[in-house]
Amino acid sequence: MSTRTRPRAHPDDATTTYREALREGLREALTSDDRVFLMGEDVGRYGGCFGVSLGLLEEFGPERVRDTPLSESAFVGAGIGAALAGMRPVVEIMTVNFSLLALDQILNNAATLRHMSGGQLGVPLVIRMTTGAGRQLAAQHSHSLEGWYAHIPGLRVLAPATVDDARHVLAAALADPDPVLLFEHGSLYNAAGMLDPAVHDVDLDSAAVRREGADVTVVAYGGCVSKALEAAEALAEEGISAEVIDLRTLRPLDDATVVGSVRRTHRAVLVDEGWRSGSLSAEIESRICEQAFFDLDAPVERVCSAEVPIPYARRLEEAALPQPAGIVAAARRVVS
Amino acid sequence: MSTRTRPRAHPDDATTTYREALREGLREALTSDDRVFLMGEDVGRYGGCFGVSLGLLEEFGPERVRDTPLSESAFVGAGIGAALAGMRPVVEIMTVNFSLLALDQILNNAATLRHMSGGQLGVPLVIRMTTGAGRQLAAQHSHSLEGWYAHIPGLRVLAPATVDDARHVLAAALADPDPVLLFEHGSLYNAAGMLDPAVHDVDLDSAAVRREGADVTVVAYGGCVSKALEAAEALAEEGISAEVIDLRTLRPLDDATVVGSVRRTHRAVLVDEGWRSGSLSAEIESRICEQAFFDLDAPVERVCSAEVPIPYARRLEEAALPQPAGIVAAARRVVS
Amino acid sequence: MATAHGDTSAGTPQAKGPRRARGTATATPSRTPASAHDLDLLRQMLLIRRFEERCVELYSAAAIRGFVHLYIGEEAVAVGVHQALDERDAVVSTYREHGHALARGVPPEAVMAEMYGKTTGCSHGRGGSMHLFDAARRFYGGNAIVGGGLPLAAGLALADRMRGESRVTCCFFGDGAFAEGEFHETANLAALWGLPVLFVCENNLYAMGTALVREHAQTDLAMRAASYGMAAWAVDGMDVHAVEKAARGAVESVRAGNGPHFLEMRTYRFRAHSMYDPDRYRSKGEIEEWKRHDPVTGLADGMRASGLLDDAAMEALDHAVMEEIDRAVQTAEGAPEEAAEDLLLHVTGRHEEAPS
Amino acid sequence: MATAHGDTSAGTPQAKGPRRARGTATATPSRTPASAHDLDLLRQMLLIRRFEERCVELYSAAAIRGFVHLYIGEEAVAVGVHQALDERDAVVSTYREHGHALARGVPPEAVMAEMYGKTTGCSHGRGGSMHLFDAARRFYGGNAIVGGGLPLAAGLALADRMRGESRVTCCFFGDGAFAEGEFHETANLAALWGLPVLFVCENNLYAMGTALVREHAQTDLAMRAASYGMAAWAVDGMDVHAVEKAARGAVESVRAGNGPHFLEMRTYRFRAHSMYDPDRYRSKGEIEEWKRHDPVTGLADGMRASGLLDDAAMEALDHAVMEEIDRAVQTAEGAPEEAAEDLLLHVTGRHEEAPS
Ligand SMILES: Cc1ncc(C[n+]2csc(CCOP(=O)(O)OP(=O)(O)O)c2C)c(N)n1
Ligand SMILES: Cc1ncc(C[n+]2csc(CCOP(=O)(O)OP(=O)(O)O)c2C)c(N)n1
Ligand SMILES: [Mg+2]
Ligand SMILES: [Mg+2]
Repeated sequence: MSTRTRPRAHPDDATTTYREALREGLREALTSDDRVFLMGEDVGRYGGCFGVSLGLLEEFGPERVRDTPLSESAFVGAGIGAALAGMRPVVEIMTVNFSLLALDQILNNAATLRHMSGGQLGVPLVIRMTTGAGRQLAAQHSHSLEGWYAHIPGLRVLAPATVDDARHVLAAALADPDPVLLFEHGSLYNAAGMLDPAVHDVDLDSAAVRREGADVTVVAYGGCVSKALEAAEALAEEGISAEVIDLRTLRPLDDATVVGSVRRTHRAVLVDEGWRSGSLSAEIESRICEQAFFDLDAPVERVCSAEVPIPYARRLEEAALPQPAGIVAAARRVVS
Repeated sequence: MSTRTRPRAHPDDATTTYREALREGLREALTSDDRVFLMGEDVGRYGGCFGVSLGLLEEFGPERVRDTPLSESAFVGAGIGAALAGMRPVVEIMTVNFSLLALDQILNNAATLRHMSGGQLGVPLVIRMTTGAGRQLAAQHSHSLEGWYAHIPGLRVLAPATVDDARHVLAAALADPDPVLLFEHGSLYNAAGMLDPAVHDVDLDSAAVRREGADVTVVAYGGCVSKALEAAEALAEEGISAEVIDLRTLRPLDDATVVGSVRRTHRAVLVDEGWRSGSLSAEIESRICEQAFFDLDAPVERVCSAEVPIPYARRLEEAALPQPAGIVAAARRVVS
Repeated sequence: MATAHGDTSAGTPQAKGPRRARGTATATPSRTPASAHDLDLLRQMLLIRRFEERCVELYSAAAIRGFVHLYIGEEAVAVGVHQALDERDAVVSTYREHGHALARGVPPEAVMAEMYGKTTGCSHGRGGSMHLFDAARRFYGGNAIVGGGLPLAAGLALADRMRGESRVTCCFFGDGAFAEGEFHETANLAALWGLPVLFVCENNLYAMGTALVREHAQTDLAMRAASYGMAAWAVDGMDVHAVEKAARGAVESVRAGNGPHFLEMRTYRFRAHSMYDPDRYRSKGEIEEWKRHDPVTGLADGMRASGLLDDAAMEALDHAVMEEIDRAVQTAEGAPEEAAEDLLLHVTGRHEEAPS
Repeated sequence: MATAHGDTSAGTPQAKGPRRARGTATATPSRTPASAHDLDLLRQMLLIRRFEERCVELYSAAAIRGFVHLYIGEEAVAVGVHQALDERDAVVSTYREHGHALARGVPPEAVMAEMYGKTTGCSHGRGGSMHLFDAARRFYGGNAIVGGGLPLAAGLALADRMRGESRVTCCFFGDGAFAEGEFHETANLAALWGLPVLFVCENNLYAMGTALVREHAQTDLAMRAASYGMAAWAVDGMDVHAVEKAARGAVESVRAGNGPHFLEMRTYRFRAHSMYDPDRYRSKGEIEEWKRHDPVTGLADGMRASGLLDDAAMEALDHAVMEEIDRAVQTAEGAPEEAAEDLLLHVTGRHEEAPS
């Protein structure tokens, strides 16, 4: 937890963690636009349940860094109302698991008010939440429901997977006139990397090619990107060249990048921490099959979570989630 | 609304409506098992928001036909608790649109308690709800979220589309030791048909072939089955022989029937009232492409709802939803 | 009266004054309405009444569709409360909202055209009866999820508080909504943060077919709202003067920075829950009894008694109102429908096109 | 005390007796605990205390994982309440549940093995610290969604009411959970239907890092619960005798058919919210002040004063408890892990296999 006691990235420190990058993004937003405020359970005095907003209460005060009562529906809805009124709220729902309690507000108000009002209203709201499994938090605290949110017209859904994306995604999200959901995978907070000084913004419209390759396209997002890269490394040793695509934006999907890659590699492996049936990977597979049908040399493979509430025991949890070995095996199958 | 004032199917009446068939199923369950009770908003004195339970309060009394306060989370959760204790509750959520308020209970308790407890507990609960659009009820009252529920391990998800299925599905659902969700499409309540006296139960494990055909497999469920049949009729006149499959069970999916059909027809059109991106149809398409990759002669086509909150105006609503003409056009494309 | 109101078997209405329940608000100023003011109140209530009656006809003729919830019997609430609000304030409503919209000043043409699904509708035909919006008038709709508008109201008020605006956000909702968790979360949040929200609970004794006593263990809603530490009264919602007086007092106090206030408007709907409802769960006698407290005739009778109104004036008023509604229907019928090609407009604001 | 408890800046605990808030329950019988009973109470509280202390060590050693929430400081609540419950009753708990499970009689071996993720765990290693279950003891878990257990409790109680069983369902939850809509919906449902639920609100003044005063506009939780029309008291949750007495009275009344009862247990957690929490949001002084009211030492001191306990007896007790925990750790360490091939067990009951 050493990162939690370090409220900001030291300028003389070469690397930044994902957590610090998010915090810098928040600090920048709070500094540069006085319509921006942060609200959620324990974002203030506690510093955010995963320490992302540590120090911001002290810096910006309790009006702009607001601890809310346990009441997901009310404070998410209040964020929607404040956005309607012209503010730029950033609402933190501690984790995606609790977002279900606010899902009616997100679907039926945030995503819908613009259309229902015939274009009169807009909801420029950013909702951040932690997602994913892998830390032995068991069934109720390990959901990966990005795919559900990516189903909703009117929303933009983002899943930053790198320190650079974490650093700059918030500014891009706040520039959107519509509700934007940011999914931060819980396994990434301590991930460290060098911030690229040349990067000043995130292209919300494009997936990112994280590694180029010729034999198979591996598509992942969020917490699975590093697993895909690890698998690509292992595949390289076997002489299989994998292209790794980080979707980055889950709605709208950048299928052009995905399909373009598959047209070259003729093979695809999709990695998704959601339960396999009805996961986002099914949509990606469908788009590939619809748009690159005659370019595919093998059925697409999906590496998803097993269809089971995520168990606590480490060995069972590991077996339930996508792992690099499973990605490698799937890639071998499609190229064989 | 004439059907609403007729509390039971007359024996001398040749046809039964979907609504009456559901009611008969409820009556049978309440009569034959005293652990069964019905609970939900306005199921009693009002007779159910769409008249399904009309007369049951008078017949079975307020202990077994329970009007609940407006509190979806509490009464669905109470159904879970009562099921844990050995009762067989049938909980009605008026419509899928309000089920979001109970989604945490459904996902994190109903679907999960068996696994989390290591198999000690079970939740034999049936949840009924109306789904779908087509009656100009606008964005907040027109959702078709079956695909979301079909994503959840631990649940069984059923979508009766015929009078026979409506009549017998409840007994099958109540025999399941796990939570079962029944989706009743709002456009079906007044649909009338002859009850087949030879049918005494519903096979929960199998999709039903509603029309046989050789050239293309059309897959639908719930309110879209009749649209698919209508399209098949039109296609037949053009000399295209469409096989129409009614999925009936959305989780677990009977992909064997679907894939088996596609292996014969080599072509598939999937009809789904959900918004296209991330709809259940994407999962079906993925399974077809994974399991019948080398049998497919054309990319699968999906006929789904447009990615827009369903608008009120009739013409816009019609344009937003799958229609027979769109199914016909898609079938023509895949066979061409 | 709390009991009489709560107990539907003995659902006999009685006149009652505003009752202060554990509240802390300052006293509400008592105003003697001028005759012009009364005439205006009457005109507004009559407009709503006649508008809703026309909806019944139009629905039966299938000219308007979807779920339509009428406000007949509750007109005093919308009209009375709106006397206390001004342009800068915001209103959040429910699916039973025609009355709120009209009282807010949304033109009858725009409301009617909306139900016709026309481009000239106040939501461009995309919302229908349950989703009326008028951004310019700060009328934030129209919510068909019971309780769903409450958190929005808190958020609108939060924005005002953070910017130091002395505006009020008024949120209408029903006795049924009071049972949803969302009400309780919002009441706590608003009270905790001292947000300028006026909660107007339209207690019409029923949530669809479920009577208040079968919805709530404790039916004194104002008392329960007061348990959140906010000022709360019950008001005779059939008496537009009582409503106006209570609303003025509450709005003044909210605007003065005293945090949220809660008004329980004791009222009754004369018609079924929606056009779809066969209304079997309550007795004709109960409805007739409440009709004796009709807010429109009640005000008219009072004005007649004080010589402020006679038959001719009443007829003229009714005539004017009917003409206004006729015009609304005519323009709605003549207005264009949105083209199906424009289906995907207004999904997102960034590109005004559909997501890929 | 309500204020002192609510105001964390002046978070000084004081002894206080049970307070009847707008309740209607019959008087609770006052019992003079026998020395054997006190010794048993002490043993149970000590078992929880030592168990939790061991968890700290094991978590630091990474032997147990996930989110772990300790009950240290709150032992009197679980132990006192359980005195009033018997086998037929049901218990619904939270993620801060080790104490509830142990007080319910779930063997320490089974709880410890669960946290080790072993097959001998009370949830076969699938639940972990936050999801302890014991169907035979009617211990219904273990819920990591704040407020998520409340509706289950209402349902368990509903089943009992419908079958005419005179059983009680006891539901533990926190002051934070009281802010969630789910609590309010459940309280209303239970009161409306007169369900045999004992609501035990563990008001430890914090919801994670959020102090009660920043969570609730009105911090007198018992008073607010009473607004639902159910009997409600506040109880000194640091005094196991006071807890037992209040719980006995409430359970007796629930069992007698008087509907749900609500007990606000005023308590305090001595440790951080979870093992992950750096505990920066409250002062050391406040914690130290509350530790002077440690329920374990409080009872022990009282027993010493009345000559019911001496150093030797205390040492023997502690020794026995520590041995029990040592055994639990040893058996947990030695127990087998579930095979990865069995991953898909217990997803459905129909086939005991994964859905296709
Ligand atoms: C969350 C939710 N549950 C159920 C419904 C269906 N429904 C629509 S109106 C209504 C009754 C609401 O009663 P109340 O709040 O008293 O308002 P009223 O209709 O009496 O004005 C119900 C149950 C809904 N729209 N939303
Ligand atoms: C619905 C939901 N929101 C947020 C959380 C994260 N969380 C876990 S415990 C907790 C605090 C709960 O406080 P309280 O109810 O007082 O119980 P305590 O931990 O003090 O025993 C929070 C916010 C959660 N688990 N569930
Ligand atoms: Mg009502
Ligand atoms: Mg607490």
